Amino acid sequence: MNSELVSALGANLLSPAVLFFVLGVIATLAKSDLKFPEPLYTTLTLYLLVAIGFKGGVAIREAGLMQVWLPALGAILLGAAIPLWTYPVLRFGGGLSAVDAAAISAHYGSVSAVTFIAATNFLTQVSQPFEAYATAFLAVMEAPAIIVGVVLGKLALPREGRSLAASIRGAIHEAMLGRSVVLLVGALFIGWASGKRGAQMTEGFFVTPFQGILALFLLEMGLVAARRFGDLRKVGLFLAAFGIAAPLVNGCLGIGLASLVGLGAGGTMLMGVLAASASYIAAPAAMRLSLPEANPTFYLTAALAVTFPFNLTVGLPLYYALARWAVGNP
Amino acid sequence: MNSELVSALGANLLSPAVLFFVLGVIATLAKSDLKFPEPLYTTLTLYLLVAIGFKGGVAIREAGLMQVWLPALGAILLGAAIPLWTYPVLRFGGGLSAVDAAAISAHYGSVSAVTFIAATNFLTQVSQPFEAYATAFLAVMEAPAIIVGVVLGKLALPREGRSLAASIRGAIHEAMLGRSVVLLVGALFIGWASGKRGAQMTEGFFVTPFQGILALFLLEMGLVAARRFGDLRKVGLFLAAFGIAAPLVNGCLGIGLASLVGLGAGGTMLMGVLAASASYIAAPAAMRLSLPEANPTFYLTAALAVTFPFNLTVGLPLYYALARWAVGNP
Amino acid sequence: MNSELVSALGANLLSPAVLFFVLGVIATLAKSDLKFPEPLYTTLTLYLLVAIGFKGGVAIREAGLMQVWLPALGAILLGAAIPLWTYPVLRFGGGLSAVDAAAISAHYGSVSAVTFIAATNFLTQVSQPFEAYATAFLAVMEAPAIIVGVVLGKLALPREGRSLAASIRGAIHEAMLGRSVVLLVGALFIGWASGKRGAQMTEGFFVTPFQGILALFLLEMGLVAARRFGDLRKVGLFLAAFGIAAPLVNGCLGIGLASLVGLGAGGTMLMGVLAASASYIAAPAAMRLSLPEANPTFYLTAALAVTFPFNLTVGLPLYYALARWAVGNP
Amino acid sequence: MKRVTIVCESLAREPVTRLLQEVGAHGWTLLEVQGSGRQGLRLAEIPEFSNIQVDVIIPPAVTETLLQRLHADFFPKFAMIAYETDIRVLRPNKF
Amino acid sequence: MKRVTIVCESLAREPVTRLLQEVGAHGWTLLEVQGSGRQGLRLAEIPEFSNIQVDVIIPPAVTETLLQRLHADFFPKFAMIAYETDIRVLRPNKF
Amino acid sequence: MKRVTIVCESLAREPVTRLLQEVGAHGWTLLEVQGSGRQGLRLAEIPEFSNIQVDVIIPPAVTETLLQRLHADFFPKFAMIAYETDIRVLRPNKF
Ligand SMILES: Nc1ncnc2c1ncn2[C@@H]1O[C@H](COP(=O)(O)O)[C@@H](O)[C@H]1O
Ligand SMILES: Nc1ncnc2c1ncn2[C@@H]1O[C@H](COP(=O)(O)O)[C@@H](O)[C@H]1O
Ligand SMILES: Nc1ncnc2c1ncn2[C@@H]1O[C@H](COP(=O)(O)O)[C@@H](O)[C@H]1O
Ligand code: NA
Ligand code: NA
Ligand code: NA
Repeated sequence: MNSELVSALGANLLSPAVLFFVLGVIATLAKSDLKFPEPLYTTLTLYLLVAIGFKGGVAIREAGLMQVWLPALGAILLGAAIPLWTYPVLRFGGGLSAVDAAAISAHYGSVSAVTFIAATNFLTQVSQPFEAYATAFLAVMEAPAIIVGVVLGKLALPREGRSLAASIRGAIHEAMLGRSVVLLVGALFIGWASGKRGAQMTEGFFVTPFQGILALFLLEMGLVAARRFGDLRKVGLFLAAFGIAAPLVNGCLGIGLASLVGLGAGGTMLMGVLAASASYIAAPAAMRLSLPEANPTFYLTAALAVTFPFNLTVGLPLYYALARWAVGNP
Repeated sequence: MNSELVSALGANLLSPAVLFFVLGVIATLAKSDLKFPEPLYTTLTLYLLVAIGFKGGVAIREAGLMQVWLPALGAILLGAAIPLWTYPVLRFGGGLSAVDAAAISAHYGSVSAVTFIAATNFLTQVSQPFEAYATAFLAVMEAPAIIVGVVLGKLALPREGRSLAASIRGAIHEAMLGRSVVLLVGALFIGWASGKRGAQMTEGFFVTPFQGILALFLLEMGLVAARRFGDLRKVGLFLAAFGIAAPLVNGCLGIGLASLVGLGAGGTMLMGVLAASASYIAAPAAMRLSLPEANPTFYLTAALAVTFPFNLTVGLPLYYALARWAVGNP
Repeated sequence: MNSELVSALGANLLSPAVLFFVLGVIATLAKSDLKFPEPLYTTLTLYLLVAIGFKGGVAIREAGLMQVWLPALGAILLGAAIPLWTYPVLRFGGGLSAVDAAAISAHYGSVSAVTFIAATNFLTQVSQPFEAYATAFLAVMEAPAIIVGVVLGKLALPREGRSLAASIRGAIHEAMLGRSVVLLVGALFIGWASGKRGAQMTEGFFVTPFQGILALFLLEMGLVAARRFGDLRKVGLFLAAFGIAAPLVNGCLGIGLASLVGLGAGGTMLMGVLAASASYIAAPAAMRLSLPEANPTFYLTAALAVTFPFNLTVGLPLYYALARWAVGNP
Repeated sequence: MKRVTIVCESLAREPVTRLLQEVGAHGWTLLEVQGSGRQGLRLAEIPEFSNIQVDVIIPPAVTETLLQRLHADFFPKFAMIAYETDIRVLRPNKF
Repeated sequence: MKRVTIVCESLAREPVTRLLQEVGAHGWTLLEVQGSGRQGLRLAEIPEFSNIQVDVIIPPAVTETLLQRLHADFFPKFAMIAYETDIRVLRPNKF
Repeated sequence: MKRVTIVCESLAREPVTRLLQEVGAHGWTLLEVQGSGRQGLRLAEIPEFSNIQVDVIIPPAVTETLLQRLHADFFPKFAMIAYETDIRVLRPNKF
């Protein structure tokens, strides 16, 4: 397994996607004025979410819902459960305030769509087939941890004006009707409804340029992540270490769960990646609105400046090696 | 014909393009914050107009101008004639003011490029060959009704400062040099001049991703159209009914004309779609500048919230069935 | 050679890329309101630079650095040398002030990436193979002339506050860490590091739509260039003539150099195009910051309203004919 | 010196900037904005139906002419508001 | 008449425009902006983490209510500044 | 409190924001704008040649320093205008 891990690591680090990410990091560190206009950022995320959702929907149609419901349920439960171990660790191990611990927990239980997409890219690259319907797990894992995190945070705060129930309703609304969930779930349905026919018609847009567009987007992610590196000093060593330890633990949990419910090596890795990834768009937005008392520097820096780069570069090949080992596919 | 209509209807409603439109409608109705940035809207329209214009120009080159001039002339006359029946109906049947009736008439005599593009997409999907040079009809049908509408409206208004001739010159300038006409006519010429060679060189951009990009754009159109649903109450039942009746009547006129000048089933349907469609960009812009006395809520709501969704979902398969029947191609 | 030149000229003028440029010019002259949103401009340049850089990097990897270093060194020296002849001509022949002469010289010694990309497009179109690693010459030719131009300009100005060395450091920073150099050099490295594998993965994005996207971008360049036509009166006949003579002379210098270092017909033409082209983004930005005393109307109008259109339409086929003649490939 | 701010539908762009030139302004600054008002919501999604804001710096004397022209010729036709602020400019002779 | 300008993180958009309606403003104008302040740099690259500026024209009486509500309910939660300028509007009865 | 507004070519962005920091401003708000002036039309099509507007809220004392520095170091080099408005801010101690 070791030499395989090394070669997968090399393949990943030399893939255009990861190299463009590194270019973005270097450009920011070298104080270049490179910057993506906001509409381009929005367009790229829109494209990636719709493309991955659509293809996932087509895959669900082919696999049948019977195949999907059990691992999807597992994914929901896993997402909701992750904050239950990260919260005490952050609160008592790291000495963070209750609200901050709750907010960070929400991020690590929720998921990063870009990390997931990069993982599917990685699997394509190493020619490993995977259950494309895993996009459904991505779609259902965004919300649960956010809701759990808000509950944990609100319980710790002195009860005022707005009731706990109202806060949770707010968080659910945010988590369910946010841009990313609407696009992903909507595209899943459309892929499911239009099936193979629809896939053929849109292949030239959703498939042909996909990998290149992902590479371009990761350039932007490199710029964005590196701008947060300066905050690493503010968040301290404990949180930086947490940003690497948490994905390792969660990745193992995800891989364990996936192999239990009988996914193949590809799907198992993807479940591991989902568990390991930390949200840096949906969760922060929900926290700003539902838990504004939490300090954004903590959760954004951990998720964006530590966990995301770690998963993208070292994490992906590692989870892949673990997934292959877990499903007994050496 | 009936069972065919049903199957065409089903194929249309389950196509990614229409499903993305529906997703946009649902997202707006569910109060999601999904919104396309303006530059993306502009880019998508630019792309669609240039791509369809270019391919149309290549097709004209192949068919020869001799094939094109007669139906194009028919299209111009039809566009100019439509306001002549819709104006009295709106004015006296619907009790609308003269300016409002004139403005609405301009919209229904003019055309919607997106509806046309969706129709070519529909024909591709049902594997029906069509005269690709029909894009020329799209190009020539935008202006005539706008000019007729402005004349009708100005005649009804008390003559002041600016003369009728000046207003009409203004409207002609608007209708001729607006963004959409420049792009469409320019791309038609370029397609014509660069021919098959040019088509091969740009195929990877103008053809490969076309259907997917159209689907993405229709998502945006769903968002935009649904935002107008709230105004339906303001415009009243008569105008809502007109928004469905007018395309049906105009569609039949277009189909009749096309079968007279000898187009095939595909081209006949496209002429029907052009007549049936109502402009919601070029005509409103021209009305705001040349007939500012007309109330935009009326014409925008009818064209965008009623006629466009109707044509896209139910209209296309219907005009197709009628066109096949009209050319005796059961 | 003559009849070949005519046919290459015809092929170029009827290519979609050049025709879209002409459409842009006409649209501006006809006072259409057609305008690209800024994020689209930025996205298109980003795409073109990354795509050409990436493909160039892959080509360097295949050719080996041994093939590339000598002509690249020649390119650097040529770029730095061009201002040495243009400066006295502008200063004493044209009677321009020392700062203006220095600034304009910087533009003509530096390069236009879009002209280079259009040249590769031209070569593809006439089925002429070329050394794709020539993108490396593009990357190294942007900075040298800018630095030489700033030095020339600063020497002519009364020494004040900021020292010459500081100005030059500023110009070097600008020239090295500007958006375009970062993207181009970064993508070159990525192409080189990820090699054939990487090229296959991103082909659907960096190759398939490339020519169409270039055509769309040239539409925008036509709009932008034509907006400067009005300034032609301000800059006078001498500078307008210089804007055509300079690329002809520099093109010959580039072609001569390239045939000396043993490039093929394609690479020789590209070196000619680089020498002939004048920068209109990187150099103006550097001049505004490092030589703000120079009048932007002069250098922008010459580079953008004269030299760029000339090279794009007439220059490309001409340099191609010359290059074929120079390498003895009639 | 005065700053006059005009917020209006983007279709009025041409006529408004022409008016500014006519009354003698030496420049203007233009922003694309979103807005809500009597004529409903304008989300700046479709360029033809979005809003612009034009800021123009002019001497007080010119302000009157400008506001009168806006009142007479523009307010009946376009969705528009306009207001004036007192400002102190650097290099007043420029305006 | 007064113009109140609010610069805040874009996530506050919904609550801020709702507040404006509650205090009785008849409209608002909204801009996407970049900014720097106590909460660091906001480059307007990711829409969720960028800044907006909302300008609202209201009678002086309403200003007080608005500023108080902002102070009580918004400043503790959002990255935000707010200020007021005296303006003279055309057609004051509109606001 | 004062609001100073600077409209200038976007290439001046770096030096202007550095200047604001130097004179002691605690923040700024930046907008991408189009403009017309002595140096011609700037349509905001190419980012390198477009305009920005920078608004900064500072105490009156700082205003003088800022305007002087702009006058001495910036106006000779960049296409630029600057003006000052009186404002009343919420939480003045922030600025
Ligand atoms: N009270 C207000 N405060 C700020 N901006 C306003 C106000 N009322 C209207 N506006 C702006 O002016 C535009 C046109 O206003 P209206 O004609 O009332 O729809 C709106 O879209 C807003 O951008
Ligand atoms: N002194 C200032 N002048 C102008 N704008 C400011 C100032 N301070 C803060 N801002 C704006 O208000 C936003 C929020 O401020 P803050 O909460 O201090 O980060 C910033 O992103 C800026 O856009
Ligand atoms: N009178 C004015 N009113 C408003 N903005 C102006 C005015 N004059 C100049 N500007 C702005 O300042 C920028 C630079 O001005 P200038 O240096 O005169 O070209 C212009 O592009 C406009 O955005
Ligand atoms: Na996770
Ligand atoms: Na019609
Ligand atoms: Na050159």
